Amino acid sequence: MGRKHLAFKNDIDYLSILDENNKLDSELEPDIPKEVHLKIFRAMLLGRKFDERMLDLQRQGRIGTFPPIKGQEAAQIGAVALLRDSDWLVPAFRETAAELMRGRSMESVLLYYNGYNEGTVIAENQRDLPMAVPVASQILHAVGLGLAAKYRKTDEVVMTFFGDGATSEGDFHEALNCAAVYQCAVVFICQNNQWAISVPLAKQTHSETLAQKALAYGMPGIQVDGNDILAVYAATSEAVNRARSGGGPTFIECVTYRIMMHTTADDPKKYRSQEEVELWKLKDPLLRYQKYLQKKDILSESGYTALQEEVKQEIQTAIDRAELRMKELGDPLDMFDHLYAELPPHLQAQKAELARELASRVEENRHG
Amino acid sequence: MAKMTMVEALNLALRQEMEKDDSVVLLGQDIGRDGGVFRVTDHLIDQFGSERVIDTPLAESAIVGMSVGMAVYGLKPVCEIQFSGFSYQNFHQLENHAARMRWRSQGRLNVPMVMRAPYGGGVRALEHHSESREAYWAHTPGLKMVIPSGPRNARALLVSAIRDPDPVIFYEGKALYRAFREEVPEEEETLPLGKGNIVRPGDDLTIIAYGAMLRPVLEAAENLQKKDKIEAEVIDLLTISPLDESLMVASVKKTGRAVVVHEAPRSFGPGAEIVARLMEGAFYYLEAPIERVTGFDLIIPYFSREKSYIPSAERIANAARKTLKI
Amino acid sequence: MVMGDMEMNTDLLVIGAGPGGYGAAFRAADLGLDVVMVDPIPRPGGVCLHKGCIPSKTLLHLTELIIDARQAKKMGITFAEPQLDLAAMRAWKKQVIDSMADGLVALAGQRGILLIQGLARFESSNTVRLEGAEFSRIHFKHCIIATGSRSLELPGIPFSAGSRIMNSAAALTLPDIPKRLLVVGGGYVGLELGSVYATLGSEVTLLEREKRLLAQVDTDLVQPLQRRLSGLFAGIHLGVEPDSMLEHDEVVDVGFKLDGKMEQHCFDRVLIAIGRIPNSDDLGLEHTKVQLDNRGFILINDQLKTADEHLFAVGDVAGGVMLAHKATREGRVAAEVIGGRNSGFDALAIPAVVYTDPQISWCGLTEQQAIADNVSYVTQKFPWKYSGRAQTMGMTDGFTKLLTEPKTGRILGVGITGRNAEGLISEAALAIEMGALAEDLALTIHPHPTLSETEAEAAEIFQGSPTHMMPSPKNSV
Amino acid sequence: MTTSFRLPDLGEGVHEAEILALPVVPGQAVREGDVIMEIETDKAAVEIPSPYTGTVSEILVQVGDMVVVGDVLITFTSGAAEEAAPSPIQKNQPKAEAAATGPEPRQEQKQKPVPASPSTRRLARELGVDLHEVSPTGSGGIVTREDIEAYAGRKSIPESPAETSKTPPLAAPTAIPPAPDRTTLPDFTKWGDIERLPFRSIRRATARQMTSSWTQIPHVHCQDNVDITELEAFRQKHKTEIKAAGGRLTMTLFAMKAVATALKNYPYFNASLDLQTQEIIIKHFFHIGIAVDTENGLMVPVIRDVDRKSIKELAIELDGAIGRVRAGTHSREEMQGGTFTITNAGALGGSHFSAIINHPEVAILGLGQGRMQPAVVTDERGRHEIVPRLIMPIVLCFDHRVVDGADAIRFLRLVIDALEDPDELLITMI
Repeated sequence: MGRKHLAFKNDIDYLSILDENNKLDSELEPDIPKEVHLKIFRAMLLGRKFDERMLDLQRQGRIGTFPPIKGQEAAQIGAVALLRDSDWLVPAFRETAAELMRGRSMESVLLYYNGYNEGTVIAENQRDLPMAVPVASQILHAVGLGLAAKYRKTDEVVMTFFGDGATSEGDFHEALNCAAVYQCAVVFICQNNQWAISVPLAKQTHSETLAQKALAYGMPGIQVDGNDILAVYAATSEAVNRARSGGGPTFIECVTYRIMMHTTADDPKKYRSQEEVELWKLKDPLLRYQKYLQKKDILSESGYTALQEEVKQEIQTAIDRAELRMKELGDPLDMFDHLYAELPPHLQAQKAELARELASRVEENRHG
Repeated sequence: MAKMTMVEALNLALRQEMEKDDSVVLLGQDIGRDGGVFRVTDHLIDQFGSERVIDTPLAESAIVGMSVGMAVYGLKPVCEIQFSGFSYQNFHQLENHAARMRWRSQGRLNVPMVMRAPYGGGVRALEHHSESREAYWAHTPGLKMVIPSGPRNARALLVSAIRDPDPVIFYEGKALYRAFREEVPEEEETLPLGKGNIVRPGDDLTIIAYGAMLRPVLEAAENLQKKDKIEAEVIDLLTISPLDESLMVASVKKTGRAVVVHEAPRSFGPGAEIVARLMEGAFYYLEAPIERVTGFDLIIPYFSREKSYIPSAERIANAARKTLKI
Repeated sequence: MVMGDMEMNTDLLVIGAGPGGYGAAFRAADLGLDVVMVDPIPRPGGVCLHKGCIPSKTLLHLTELIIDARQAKKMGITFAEPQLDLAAMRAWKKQVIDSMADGLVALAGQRGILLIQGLARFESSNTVRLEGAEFSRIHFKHCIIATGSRSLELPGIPFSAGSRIMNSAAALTLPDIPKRLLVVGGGYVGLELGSVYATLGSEVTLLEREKRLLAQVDTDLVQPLQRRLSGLFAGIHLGVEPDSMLEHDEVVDVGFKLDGKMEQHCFDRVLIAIGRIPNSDDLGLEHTKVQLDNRGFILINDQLKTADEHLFAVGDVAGGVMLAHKATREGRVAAEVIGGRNSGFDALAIPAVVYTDPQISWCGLTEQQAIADNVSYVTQKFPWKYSGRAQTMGMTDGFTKLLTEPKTGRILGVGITGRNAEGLISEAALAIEMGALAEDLALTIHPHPTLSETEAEAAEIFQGSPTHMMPSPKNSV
Repeated sequence: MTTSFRLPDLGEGVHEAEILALPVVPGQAVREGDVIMEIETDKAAVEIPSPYTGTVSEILVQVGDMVVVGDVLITFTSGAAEEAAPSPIQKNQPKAEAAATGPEPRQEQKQKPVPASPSTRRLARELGVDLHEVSPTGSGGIVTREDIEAYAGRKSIPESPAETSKTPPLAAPTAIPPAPDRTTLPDFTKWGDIERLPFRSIRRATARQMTSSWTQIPHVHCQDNVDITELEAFRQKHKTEIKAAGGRLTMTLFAMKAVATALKNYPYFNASLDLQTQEIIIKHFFHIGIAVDTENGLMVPVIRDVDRKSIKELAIELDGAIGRVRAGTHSREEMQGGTFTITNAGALGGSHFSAIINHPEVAILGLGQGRMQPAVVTDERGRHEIVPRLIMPIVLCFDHRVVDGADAIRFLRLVIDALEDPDELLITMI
């Protein structure tokens, strides 16, 4: 009888190692080999540069609508950096940087945002799922993969991404609940970028943090400075190790910011102040990391310039290849491929129907 | 051969497929210890353990969403939604993912899963437990929609559905679960998806139906023969999507008359598509307008009135007579 | 089932899985019908297997061993007094029942018969509603009602589990060996179970309201048994029935009149065996066209069909002699009629056996029935004291009796009292069914020395010259 | 107890009848054999004698009703236990089921059991034999298996329901399902007065018979002409003496004799096709049916053993038969058993026509009216000239499943030759 405070086996921590003023908590500083640092930095840089370039292409009408990732590089790369090839990545739709690091080609990204099915193809060696647009629906696939991996008794880890808006979805709840119930190896990475299109976090949830939601599912949860690559890396490596060793799922809230618009079709000025954006620009993850690496002599001035040039080139080649590929692609009849393992009779008929129509169009063009 | 109810036959199919292929796993609510509320998975947990016969939290979206993940991983999940009336909570998982994964990944990934769900009325169940909404799934590109009509074909079709490389929605008529028994061979039997059956040959008209409607249809056919000397050809579709168009068209070309029967509401129901296909394929052979005998465009009423809602042998026979009057 | 009613359709529904029910179900399945059998007891066998014939015969076999062992004393072999281990005896009995019940389950399964545990009540001439089963309703083309019968209670004294006032089923569970047991009812159940308990050490008193035991059996057949029982039982009171019965924790007080004056007696247990009533009252038969007679038996014709064309009734619930083997035959006939065969129940001789020591068995015409229907007959009696085999066993107080047609000598009925009468009666039944003459029986060579000879010798009496006794002058030839 | 009298199976595929008269009334006492009703079947009008002695308790039909075999027509109160119609028919008749009341008491006490072994009793039951009727040959009056079989042999027993239900009576007209009539008739009264008459008995029988024949049999027709100038002369010469003898000497008679001869030469025309057993049944008797037009409609009396009778005998017999069918006093038997049919439209003035085979026969011969026509005749010296001759159209319609055209031509040739040359005819007659 009576009333007493209930203690839970998990608490919610906030983790920041390298703050916006580049103050470093060397106690917590993760021990990351030089080459890994460079790999991470390169991935972040590529993500940033590719994002910027795509915006130009979009403005030039060379690609369609796409969701920029600018500002979330650390929150993505810091997490996927810990995955092995045998692990699984289940992204939402604003994790381009992460996908590229996992091996998705920039062409595929360009093809996708140019309206080609070929843009969601997953490379043969890659164990990832294609990006998922319906918010939060993909989180359950991660749990399914985790459950399967558990049934097959492997040490594979599944990492899934979603935004702050997704935490309001039923699938988010069902996924975290099931993952905890089955204790499968899933790491939930929430990209809390403060905005779900026009809805700010305050209107998305009344919780002080998103991380605390983990408590309800009986799984460890942590909030990290999502623009602090070291914090994201440290928190994720803890989660990944736990998962890999059979310790079950973890929920990581990366506090970051969507510097750009929701998609290129969106105008944020309509719902948020420029001051807020400017404030966050000061917390830029890439710059912060760059300074850190330079201070640690991992990245030299000249090295940085070279790297920029290299990345720029890489992007250009990708764009050229993509545009070349697009010329080859685009036989409308391809839309009938891969719906079923075998095309059923009624679809064969419909495909033939379209083929006839296209043929006649060609005729018309020839005659007039 | 042993005589089995549809419940026992489905159980046999699941057991044998699980014995043959360790990538087959089951998940759903109450399917473990309880053996499913209709006992379709009875005792499977004893044989295969809780890692393969997985009791899930009460979360339809999770059941299907996790199945998608497991299927992508390379397993063959067979999930049970306790009643099809609750499968709308996992609609997006089927529509947005299960149905599209192969297409989105250009064949690199596929979802060889089966979603089993009891459907239909006639068992005096409470509300939300008697719907027939197969049209939703038949309307979704990328899914296959299968509805058996008896123990033997239920077993054979479920085996095929499990082995099919694409996602299959498998509706089981509640009214059929224990309605009658049939000889079901112990040795493996499969039926091709997308192929219907002529269960009763005839020359005067064609009655097209599936699932629980087969029983009233066959009863009607008997009466037509006895009372009116009318020989009705009865087609059991077995698969709603993809439709066995050639079978239906060939039959109607022969008989010149058709009645389409389903329990689902009429407007935009499977009958609408079936009739359209017949118009496209057999228009010049028709001697009378095609009749539809279906549920009304209503929510299926609570069970005190359901008998009047569900097509009866009499309604079916009258529709047949009507087509023959012309 | 959590939601809704599960319904099932079948050609033939059999209600009751006793000898009548499973007899019918098995035959029907063999004729290709789709059969479902419903019974509240999980495994087939009914009262006969689970709380009737089989358990009682198991116990009677044990007591027969005791009797023989005692008998052996005057033949020169003395056994020690038997040690009773009731638990072991119950286990033995259970094992016998289990092996038979499992056998029936297997036979049903191999025939594709669906066994459902539950209570069925008619909703109409084509449907029953089930209680306590996975199914809620069964639609059938035909139904065979084989619900059997239950022990009759004394007015105002209902049977209850654990009560000291027992019915035969309770007595067969062998709760203990009461010091003083009162058996109410001098029918075969009372006599058989009375003998069991008496032989196992109870002091048995028997009340029978009639002036004689085994009212339906010819008196001469009962005599030897009555002599034996008057030694075995503490008291046999004929024309007496209990006037009061009061159960206490330890004992039962029973009041009854002996030669006009009321007496109070105290017993440790009481067995009520005053007959059986048909289980036709709780079946929802009011929803069908079935007609009952004034005692609740279902009216049927010789094809076992009731007044309702869809419904048949067999066994105890359909009246006639309440015996398992009669029920089984009726079940098979009903199944054949439903299967489209032109079958009918026309048995001339339904053998009956009382498994006491000595045993009594009879079939076909009895003398009292012959007199009642004034059928002309002559009897031939062969006393077992002339039988070599009976002598060797020291079982000489018994006899074999034929009832024959005076002119032709056609065998109309046979009655036997003595050891192993159960085995001897079948030959008699065959003879009657075949329309055999006494001569046929006499001319059929019987092995010597066996008790079966007594039947042949009785037949020879009709011929006028039995081998092992002197012919009576009047009908010698 | 009450006993119901059902329309008995009159055989020959007769399955329904029209009530013509009901001479009895409820309450009336009848003795076995008394006429209790008059009915008309497809084949003939028949008087039905009472199978029981008792009192008429209820009459369930009226004059003019169409009743089906097994229908309950009259109920009697009597001691009779046995029912009139054999059980198989009751089974097929729902009405009969309805009429059946509660279960009768068990037989046991009814009568003293007849000594017979259980298997013998089972056989008796299945053959529908009442043991009490069987005279026993076994020792001490026991009924043996043989006794039952012998008895069953004498009285033809219906099969047990199990079997009958298996084999549908293919030969019976009912076996051919009339194609569902999908045409609803217009309302004729819009254009004038109409009258609706019952479509029954002989009219309906004819319709059914013709439909079945026409739909089942691939008909082929061979048309030809016969020069009957000589035959007609012969007929004129002899008709008076035949008339004196009480017959009429018609062309039909000559045709009958000619056909009988042809049938002997071509037995496949004297056959029936058994589809069930996939056999052709050749008949070794020559009973020829003659189509007769009566006011009730078409009737076909059968003249037996045409091959063995003289023209005179036939003339008398045929005339009698025609008289009876027109008066409706003929018996059912004389309408049955035909192997071939002749229809003569000549008397009515018809010339060329085709005929429908009288199923289950396989051929029919039609005669038209003989008319004087110009004909080319060639004399022995080979000179042709046109002379008036009496020419009769003739048509042979046959079942092409059983016989072929060539044989048909030969058959017809034989008939024609016989008719064209009376001497030839007379010779073949002998």
